[in-house]
Amino acid sequence: MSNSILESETSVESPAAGTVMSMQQALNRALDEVLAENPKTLIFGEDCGRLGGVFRITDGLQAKHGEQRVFDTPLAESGILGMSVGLAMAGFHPIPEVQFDGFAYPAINQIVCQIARMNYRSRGTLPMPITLRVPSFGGIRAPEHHGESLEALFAHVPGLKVVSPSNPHEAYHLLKYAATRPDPVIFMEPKSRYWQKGEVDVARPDPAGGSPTGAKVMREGRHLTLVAWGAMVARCLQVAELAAEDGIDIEVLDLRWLKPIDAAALAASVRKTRRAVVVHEAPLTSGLGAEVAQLITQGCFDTLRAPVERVTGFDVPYPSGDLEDEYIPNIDRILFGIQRVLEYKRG
Amino acid sequence: MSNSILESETSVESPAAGTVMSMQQALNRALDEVLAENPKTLIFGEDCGRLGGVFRITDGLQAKHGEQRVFDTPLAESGILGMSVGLAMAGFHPIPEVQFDGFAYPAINQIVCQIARMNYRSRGTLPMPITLRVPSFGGIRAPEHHGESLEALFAHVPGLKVVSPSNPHEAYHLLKYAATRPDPVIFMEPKSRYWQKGEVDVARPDPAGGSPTGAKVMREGRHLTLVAWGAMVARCLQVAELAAEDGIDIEVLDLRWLKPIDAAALAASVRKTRRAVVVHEAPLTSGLGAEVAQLITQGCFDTLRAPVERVTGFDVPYPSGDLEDEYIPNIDRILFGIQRVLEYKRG
Amino acid sequence: MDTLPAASGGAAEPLTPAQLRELYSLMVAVRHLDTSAIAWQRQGIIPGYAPEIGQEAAQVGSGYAVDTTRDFVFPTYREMGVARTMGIDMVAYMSTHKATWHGGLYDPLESRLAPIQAVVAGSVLHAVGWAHGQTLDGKDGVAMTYFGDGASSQGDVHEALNFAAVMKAPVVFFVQNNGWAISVPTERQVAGGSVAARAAGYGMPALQIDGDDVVAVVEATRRAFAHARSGRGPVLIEAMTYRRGPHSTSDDPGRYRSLDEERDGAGLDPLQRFRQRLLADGVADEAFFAGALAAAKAEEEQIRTGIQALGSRPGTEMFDLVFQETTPALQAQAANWREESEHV
Amino acid sequence: MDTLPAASGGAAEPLTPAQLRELYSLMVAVRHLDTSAIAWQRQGIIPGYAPEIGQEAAQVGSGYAVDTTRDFVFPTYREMGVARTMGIDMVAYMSTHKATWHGGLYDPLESRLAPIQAVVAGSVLHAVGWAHGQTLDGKDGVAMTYFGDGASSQGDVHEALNFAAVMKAPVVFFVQNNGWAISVPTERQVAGGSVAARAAGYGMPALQIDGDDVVAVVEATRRAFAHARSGRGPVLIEAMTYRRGPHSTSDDPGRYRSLDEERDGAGLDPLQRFRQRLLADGVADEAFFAGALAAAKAEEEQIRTGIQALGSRPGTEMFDLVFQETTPALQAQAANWREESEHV
Ligand SMILES: Cc1ncc(C[n+]2csc(CCOP(=O)(O)OP(=O)(O)O)c2C)c(N)n1
Ligand SMILES: Cc1ncc(C[n+]2csc(CCOP(=O)(O)OP(=O)(O)O)c2C)c(N)n1
Ligand SMILES: [Mg+2]
Ligand SMILES: [Mg+2]
Repeated sequence: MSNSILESETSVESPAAGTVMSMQQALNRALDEVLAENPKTLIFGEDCGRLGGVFRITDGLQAKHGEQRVFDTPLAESGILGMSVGLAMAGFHPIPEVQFDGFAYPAINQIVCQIARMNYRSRGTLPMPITLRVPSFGGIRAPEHHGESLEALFAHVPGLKVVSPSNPHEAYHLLKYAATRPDPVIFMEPKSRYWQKGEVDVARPDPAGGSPTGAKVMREGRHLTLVAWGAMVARCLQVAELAAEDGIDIEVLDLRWLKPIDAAALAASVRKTRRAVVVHEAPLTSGLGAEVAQLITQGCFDTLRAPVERVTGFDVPYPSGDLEDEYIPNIDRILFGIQRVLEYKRG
Repeated sequence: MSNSILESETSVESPAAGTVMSMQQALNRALDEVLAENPKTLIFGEDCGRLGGVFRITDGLQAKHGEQRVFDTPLAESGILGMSVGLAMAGFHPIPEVQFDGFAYPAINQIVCQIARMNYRSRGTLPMPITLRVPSFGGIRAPEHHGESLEALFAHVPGLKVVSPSNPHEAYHLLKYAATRPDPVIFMEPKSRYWQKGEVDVARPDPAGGSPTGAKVMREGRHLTLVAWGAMVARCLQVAELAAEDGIDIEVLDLRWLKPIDAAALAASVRKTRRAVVVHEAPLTSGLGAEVAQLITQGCFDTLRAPVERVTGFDVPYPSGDLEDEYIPNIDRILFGIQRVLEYKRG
Repeated sequence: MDTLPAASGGAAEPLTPAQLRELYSLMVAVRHLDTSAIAWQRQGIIPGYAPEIGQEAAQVGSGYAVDTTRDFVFPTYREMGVARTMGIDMVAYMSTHKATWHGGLYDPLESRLAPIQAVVAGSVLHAVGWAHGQTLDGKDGVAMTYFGDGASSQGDVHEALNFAAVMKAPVVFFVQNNGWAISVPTERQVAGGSVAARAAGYGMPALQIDGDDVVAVVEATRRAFAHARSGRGPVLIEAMTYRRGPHSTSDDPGRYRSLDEERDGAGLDPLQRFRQRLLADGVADEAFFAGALAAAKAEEEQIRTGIQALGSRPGTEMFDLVFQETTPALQAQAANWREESEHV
Repeated sequence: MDTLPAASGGAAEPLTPAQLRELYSLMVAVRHLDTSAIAWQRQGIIPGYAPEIGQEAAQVGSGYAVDTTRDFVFPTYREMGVARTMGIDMVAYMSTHKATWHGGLYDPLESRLAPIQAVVAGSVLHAVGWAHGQTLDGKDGVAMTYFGDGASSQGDVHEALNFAAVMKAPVVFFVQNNGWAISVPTERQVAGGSVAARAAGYGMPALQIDGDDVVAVVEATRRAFAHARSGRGPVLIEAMTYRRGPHSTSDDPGRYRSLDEERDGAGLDPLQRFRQRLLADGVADEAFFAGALAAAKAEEEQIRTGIQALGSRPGTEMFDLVFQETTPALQAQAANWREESEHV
């Protein structure tokens, strides 16, 4: 977790298009810029300040922006989120962090009953511009409760928006976008991708001119659409490469926004490919894959050649490191899912 | 909320088959019997004791079974559920209550991270036979947070089972079944149905010999399957009667168990009717309707004549009384959903 | 109990006779509106209500100390008396009990009263956040948050007390210990017997006061505000009072407390007490009391008329008020709803 | 601070020389295993570890007071020393750090140690429930729950203290105040400066003790157990100690505390202190110390061998251990998993 490269790159000036950096660096840079651009933004949570966060996402920000803008709180997630509500009422834009996905649960009451509803309850007079950063999903052999996928829960809550970036470029732009919105956004960071590097074009969110709120085609294909988000996008791209060797041409759609879901993009892709598999780490039952599958089925009932497949985590508590490769959808399981769809024959 | 009838009926002796009672009475009777049959069962929560609960579900039970078996706790839901974990570890079968659906949120951390996982974490040595009663769903013109539908959240949590009764007979038998299980069960009581009366055959859970864990056909039909649970089952039965006047023969399936879902029953019904609409009060996005629809689509892809429709609450916070009839699926909206399915033409 | 340093400067001016009379008028207005609202519920004008009968001194007295040009108040579902004292539009306030809109129809930003809060202890942390915002902005507003003896059991209260004390946030935690949380008496709720006693564990000053003595409440609250405003951190006030009525219009207190217990627990009616005192001190006379009551009645009539005239909010608000920036999915749902409900 | 009534009968017997030597042996075994586990992580034997170096007196001393025939202990993720003292199979215990199984492979029911708990403050309420079960069953077991200065900020701790005190549940709340919660020092975590000071607000006796003096820890814990066991309700102990190492093997304390601060904060090493005392009192000699260390080394080697030999758990356990009564959906998923992973 050396941050030497990072430290030389947290300045606000634009580098050349296509700077290579890790997602950790991209997020850190986005936060740095957001703090510089909007004096009402605040970053706080457990160990966000002096330590720079256990994942170093807020590294150097307290030193640069001061202890009032970037600070550590006592160890209490409900406190952190409840305090965010009051700060938002006072005109601030809080960017709190919960240290790990599994520790969002103690704050669910404040998130669901307060953050998500205050704008509604107050008839629009008390907006909640809160960007909650949640290091999310599994894959790092961590202790219990450090590998959870809460997107289905968050997506079901009226009043929340939910987004997850899949690479450094997306991380930079989506965080900058989320942190300038007047509504609460849950920002789910795929922690297993923090140290993966990629090109970030800070000047152009989407060279293709796409909307910041939609899904994004990461690879075009004709035979089947793989829908994923977070860390599963990279895995699906790998799968697509493998499948291509067998002549199977797969489209990979990065859903990005998990609420609201870009139903039009799902329909557009599957109307073309006529087949879809949705992949996520969360348990199967009542996971977001069900919503995605149903949206596809509604939008493309006539063109679909097979029921949408879901390749997901199992309906079991997230297991310990030794078993996590068995739990998280791996390349083989995704390939099996693709095969089931491709071989489906109307009975 | 007079309880004079109830008080004469809480004895443990069996009445004649088909006694008419309200769901409140049926639940009270089930709890009374469970307390009598298993000395390790305990009932506790806010106002469960002397008051008998704000809905009187535990009425008279403290007086009859004593202050050790039925007791009031301080006002803290996380405390109530966290204490349940310890009691279960000590060999008890806690039957805690949270006073209203919306007040389960403060306890979500204990429910998700502890109750649902302790059996797993302890490798089966510390089972969690906890039956959590949650007065659920809307329809009673109550204050904010008193009309929530949390089934999608609970159903997504590995380690929990979830059930909801639709009438007094189901309430009696499902609660007795749930409260004798060695695993945690979330028991979602449709509070708008508490005072509706119906026949309860205490001797025979299912005269047709069905499984206590499956879904249940409440009305047979040939043209379309309506899938519902809780208070929506009665509404769907009404809708079926109305549709019958127009010659539309609707099957109504009471899902009952929201986790695990009886996928076989869904498939069996829709293979016959070839069309389905799922109805729930919870918001649409990432609601349990998506899972139900996807299970149906997976199970009946070839026979389905139209995509499964969902008629649900909207993606908005549960509104105040004046607007709740606009929010909860009403007869008209369900009929519109049915119409869309029946009129669906492959493009 | 009084662990608040005496030197809190500026808060010590005694109440003038005019102010005392104003307090009485407020208490009568609140009492009358409160008892009327119970009647409204019986008459079907509103579906439910949570009366604060017996807590008028605690509510009017504390609300009276608020400076609505700079402070901010976080109520529960039972702070009608605070709202009235702060000058909130009472039709807009009572609309929550008409089931018109959960948070009430008043503007929280303008009125400095947060939306009505139905989650027990739900807004205690909000006060801490708002107050910390004052520190960050270099302003001198104080947040006052109300909660009950029952609410004191919630984890959020602990987190709020600790956060506020760690950050020295200008918060006044105003606890109305009214003896009951629905059917559970304080002695089976609050271990140790006093919420005020908890403050010391956070290094926070606290006052336990006679919450039925409106003058004592005003004075204590002013002292607490002065302390918090001067940057010396949060203060907790526990006002000992009694919930003389049912928990709400659907509650039946006869199931858990006898009339004898009620009489003993309640003690003297705070309104009667204050009236005796004003009479004894020659601050007010019968004519004044009669006038105050008449004004309260006229006010209630006006509010009732307003409430009865209040139509339902248009269903589109369900969709339009979810976000500042709506979403295509939500707009589609709204369009669908409009179509299907207009058809009907 | 000591607000525990002195008359707690039976707990006052002084430790015998043999017991003192046993305590030392335990502390050495724990210290050696702890420092070894950090090395194991560096060597790739285990993926991570949370050392308790510096907290040996607090952990061994408190664990020593447990009667495993009737009491029950609720650890966090950092109670290796307690586990060792209670006689837990240390391969089964350390397996959690090998990422074999989250809760560890030991049997909590038999060993009287609840599964390892990774949620901060997650099990504090469990102790209250278990203890209340003792009351209901008419038994005399006591629950001891461990938590840290950081954990004390969680709402659940407040709810647990209040529930326990209201119900007079036989619980010992054992706080290891080790000065840090990852990078946050106690003074910015615990308003008022002491967790023990919170107890008074619940009418609960508390002891703030030198957590680096193993004898003081044993004695205080025994007194607390005797009090709780006799039906007089819960007790809170705050053992003042210091986290001498990193928070975990992935932490870098240099980012938030200097070596000077570390040295000052940590004070004397509890193990060295105890050694001096035993020497001074003539209870043990160098030969004994050498023997204890040799035993610790042998023990560590055995545990390391055990850990290295530990294979992964079969994947079917993922499915089989979710419920006591499995479900068709879960069985189907297991079958599917088996098929797809065997194919590979
Ligand atoms: C988190 C939560 N749990 C339960 C309830 C249900 N409830 C509403 S008021 C109340 C009692 C509150 O007692 P107290 O805090 O003393 O306030 P009081 O009603 O006496 O003013 C309860 C249990 C709730 N609104 N919120
Ligand atoms: C609810 C929750 N929030 C956050 C974390 C992440 N976390 C693990 S340990 C820790 C610090 C705990 O400090 P303390 O309670 O003092 O115990 P110590 O580590 O010092 O033993 C944090 C923040 C967690 N495990 N659980
Ligand atoms: Mg009260
Ligand atoms: Mg600590």
